Amino acid sequence: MSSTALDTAALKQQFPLLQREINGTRLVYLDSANTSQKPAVVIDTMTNFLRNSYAPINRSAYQLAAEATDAYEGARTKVQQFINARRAHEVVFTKNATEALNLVAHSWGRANLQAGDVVVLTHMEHHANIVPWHMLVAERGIVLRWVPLTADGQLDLTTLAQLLDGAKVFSFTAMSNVLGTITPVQQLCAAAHAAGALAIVDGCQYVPHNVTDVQAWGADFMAFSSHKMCGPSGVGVLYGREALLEAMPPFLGGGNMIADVRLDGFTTAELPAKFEAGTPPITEVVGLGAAVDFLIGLGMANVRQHEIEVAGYALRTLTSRFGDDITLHGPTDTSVRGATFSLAFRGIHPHDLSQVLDQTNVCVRAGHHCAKPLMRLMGVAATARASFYLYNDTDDVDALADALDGASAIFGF
Amino acid sequence: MSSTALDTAALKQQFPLLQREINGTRLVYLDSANTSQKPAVVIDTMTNFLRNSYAPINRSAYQLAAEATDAYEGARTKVQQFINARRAHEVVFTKNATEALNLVAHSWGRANLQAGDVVVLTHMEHHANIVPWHMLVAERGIVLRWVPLTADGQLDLTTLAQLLDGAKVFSFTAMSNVLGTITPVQQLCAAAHAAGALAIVDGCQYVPHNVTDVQAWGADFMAFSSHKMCGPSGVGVLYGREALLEAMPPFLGGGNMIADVRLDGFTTAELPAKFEAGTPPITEVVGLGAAVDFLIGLGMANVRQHEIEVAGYALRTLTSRFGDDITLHGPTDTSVRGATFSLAFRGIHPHDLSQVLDQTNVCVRAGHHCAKPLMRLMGVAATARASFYLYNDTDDVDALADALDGASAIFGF
Amino acid sequence: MAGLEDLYREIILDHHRNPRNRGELPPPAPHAVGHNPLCGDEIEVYLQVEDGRVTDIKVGGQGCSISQSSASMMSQAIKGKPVADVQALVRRFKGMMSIPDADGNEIEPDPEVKLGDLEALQGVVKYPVRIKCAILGWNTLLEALEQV
Amino acid sequence: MAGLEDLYREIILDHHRNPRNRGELPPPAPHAVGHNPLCGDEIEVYLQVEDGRVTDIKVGGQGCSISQSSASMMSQAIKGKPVADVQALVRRFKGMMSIPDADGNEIEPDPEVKLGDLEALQGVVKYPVRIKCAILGWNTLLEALEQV
Ligand SMILES: Cc1ncc(COP(=O)(O)O)c(C=O)c1O
Ligand SMILES: Cc1ncc(COP(=O)(O)O)c(C=O)c1O
Repeated sequence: MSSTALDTAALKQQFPLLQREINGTRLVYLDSANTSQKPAVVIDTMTNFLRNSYAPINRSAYQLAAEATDAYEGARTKVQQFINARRAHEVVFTKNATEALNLVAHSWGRANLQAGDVVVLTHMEHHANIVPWHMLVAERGIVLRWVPLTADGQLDLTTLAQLLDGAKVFSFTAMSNVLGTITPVQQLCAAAHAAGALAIVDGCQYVPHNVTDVQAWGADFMAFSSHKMCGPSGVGVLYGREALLEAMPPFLGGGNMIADVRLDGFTTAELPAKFEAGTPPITEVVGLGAAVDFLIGLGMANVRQHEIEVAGYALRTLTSRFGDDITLHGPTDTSVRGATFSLAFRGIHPHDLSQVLDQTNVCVRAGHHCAKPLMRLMGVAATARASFYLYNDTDDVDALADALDGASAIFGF
Repeated sequence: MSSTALDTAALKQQFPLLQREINGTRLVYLDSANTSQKPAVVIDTMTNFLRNSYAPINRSAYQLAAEATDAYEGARTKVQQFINARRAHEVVFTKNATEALNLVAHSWGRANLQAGDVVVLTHMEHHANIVPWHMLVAERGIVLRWVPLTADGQLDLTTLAQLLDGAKVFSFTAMSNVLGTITPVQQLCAAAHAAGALAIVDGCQYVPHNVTDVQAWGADFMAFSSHKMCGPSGVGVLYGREALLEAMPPFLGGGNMIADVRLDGFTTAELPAKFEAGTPPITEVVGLGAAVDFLIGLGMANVRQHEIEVAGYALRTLTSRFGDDITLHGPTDTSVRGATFSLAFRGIHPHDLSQVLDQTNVCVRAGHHCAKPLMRLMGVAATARASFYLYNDTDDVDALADALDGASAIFGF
Repeated sequence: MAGLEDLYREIILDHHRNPRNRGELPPPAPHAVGHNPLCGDEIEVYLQVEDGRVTDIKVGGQGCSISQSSASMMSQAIKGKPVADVQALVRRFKGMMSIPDADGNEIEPDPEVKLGDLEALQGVVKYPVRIKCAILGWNTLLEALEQV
Repeated sequence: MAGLEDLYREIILDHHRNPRNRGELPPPAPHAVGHNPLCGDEIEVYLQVEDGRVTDIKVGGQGCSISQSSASMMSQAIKGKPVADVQALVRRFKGMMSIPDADGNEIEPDPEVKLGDLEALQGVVKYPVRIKCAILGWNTLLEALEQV
């Protein structure tokens, strides 16, 4: 069933992979927090580009190359508008969000952080927003502090002011990929700035699902990945405030990021080229542009509204059907959560659960979801995670519930 | 006209973009040293993957994800065989060759190079094999030495032993992207090793055009890019000897590259995951696998033979038609050069030349080709560069020559 | 549910519910911990080796039905065996799991080495992601043996 | 060759072949160097400013016909002009080249400011890659003016 906000029946038709049947059963893809499927318009844009317009960008004067450059830079402008950045060159294309976060930790971090400097993270961060900082702990002796969680999986902000006191950086996720929790980004950015710290937002799980406005947030940096928002793999985005990007040393060295290279040194190019060394993911950036158009066409407010409805339906359905046999981690209030659910079910190990659900083509991920510190705090080694996106609907929730029933049968309940 | 080694007439049919006509004239694409066009089989593989098989790799237990993982890891094995690496996990997927070279300079370099340590480069390196080392000069105080060139654009090896004396690294290109020069890779690796230095090969311009055997070369590291070898943009390869990769610290931190993450630190995953942080270019790696199959189908020895013939025809044709009015940089002996030609023509600025050739859809690049130190040594700010690939033939050489005649008309000769 | 019987054979589920040789041995017993970073599974193996024979083994850790039952069945199969026979069994088991040897070659099944109940795990091969679960205990065992 | 007449107008080729105001001015003349990293073009601008008026200008450097002729025509156009008029001309020229102002808005053509011969460069707009060539001299001029 469709929600009031999106016509999912029609939407599903636009995703070729969701038409796939395995052993005669339709695919129920509930792993979009991991990576999303792609609408035909994105696939076709890439295919057409490869067939008719593929060419190098930036460096050649002929028309084909000029067209390709326009397509590439046009996608940058689309992304700029999508996240409401002030300038197009505040949008840097990376290979994924992980590279984007590493870029900040490496370039801004090594230029600005000394031994003893404090970086504040939260207990619900993805490894991509932990390990780059751990590397600076090892190399530079910076100090990490952690914002703890409340019992229902929200950030516990009661001690935030103390944690931020004297901190140089506050880097946090806008939405947890494990708990589904949406954090109060604008408030957190303000708190960071009040303490004189930089606000870095991991937008991986937020940008695909909600209206994003980096200026309203007041974010200094923000990272996200194309592949989670209906776009191709192989491209991520780093948003950075112009003044910060200007002042930072470059990250990767090579072609495109230089103004001049001599035998004895080099000077860097202007933004955004300065941070885009080498041949970029040309076709993939063009595909991301098509994904942004697709999402704008749906309206991100509608996407969010739809997911609120699906999340609410999932909470009600799974709780009423399985009661205490199911644990749904994270907040129960849909106004502070997305449609991503980590769950525990009747003591069945997540890996077994995922495998059994797969027999009815219900695809959920089992594992630590690249958030091992959070897993340890939750006291589990792994969870099964069902994550819903714009193409999922209440039928998919029902399919999940039915598949859970089937799992009980095998493991003998 | 086709060469004896490849049936280019049939080959051209397999590249959709080469069918494109602009203003009724066929496209003569002579910018493959920059980035190559893609055969239908690569485009179709990617499209089919996106429509039917796209899924996360490595982390999920369901069948769709297992299939995608097989496709991704299968491509790794193809690449391994293509370059004759000993083990599949010696093949690390990066975003491009530039990232691959930065990875080596950053991870191996920072772990092994101290102030005063010598890194030897050559005067014909691409910025991607210069700037990462310049960064280590600035940060670490390493010292660069440069192998000079002979008058005909080959490496001048007369002082190589002195240059390598006491060096820690010798990093050099297997083929110049400006001059077309092919370097004696095996001999250079042996010289590096004899001096106790590591041999790093920039294979960007070689791997797409020739039989590659990293074991026969004795290379310690080798970098190349998918997009120059009929594969998609957004993926590059770092080959590294197992023992070296094992001993190196990681580069980017995040998901997939860890064995464990705690609040107080992390441990790294096994090879190759250790160097593949975050979600990789999944579709692009699968596309690269298809490109490798395509090239193996043609036979790399045939590709090389074909390009020798085209290069020979180009040298003869351009010299006989334009005599002293044209300068073709680089060696004239086709046994030590590929089919990439930097040229100067009747004092017309390369940028103007490229623009005028484009009027007849002859696409050549004008610029410094990311090799500014070489340009300065050549005494030019820029050159026009025509680079031929497996789908180019002697007709394309003639089209270039005709277009050059047309350029003379405009600029008044 | 069609297809899964091959994976979740009754004997596997039994070992999963009632793991054998569960526990620890006090130091200085050879001891190793194995992780599967993909799913968070963890297995601990404690050994007692006397006169070239595994006289006792204890298994700890937590994980999915396949990793736990495989380790449990392994502990039963090797207890009391000479180390050489244990090595041969590991090799035989990895061969069944389609794991190549160190040189990347397929392992030929040695008819001398009997798998017994372990044959029940054969169905795992059809689920490549689970192979890592099935061999986790075995690799941990090898690590523990290296300390002997 | 069809299409290119718009770009390579005779007056442009003339300035390319015979660049005006070529040379240098001795220090402490305001002086700036501009690079186009894409094509390696380089332009140097030397100024002499007296009583708010550009009394002399010299242009050095090397590059393609568009960058060189644009700088040459620019030097003719501004020599002798008050600095305020020069600034207005730069703005007008950038507007013709479709370069937005600092806030990213389109520059409306000011009818008071006459382009004269510079109108010949209008054809460049159709070739976005060349716009950077055409404005290289003008950006370098702005940099030199900042030193006044
Ligand atoms: C010799 C050489 N090295 C390195 C590179 C960098 O490759 P990429 O831009 O794909 O990273 C190139 C191509 O641009 C090249 O020609
Ligand atoms: C919250 C969060 N941050 C960062 C990442 C890393 O993104 P990527 O793997 O695309 O680099 C992910 C997804 O894996 C995520 O969910």
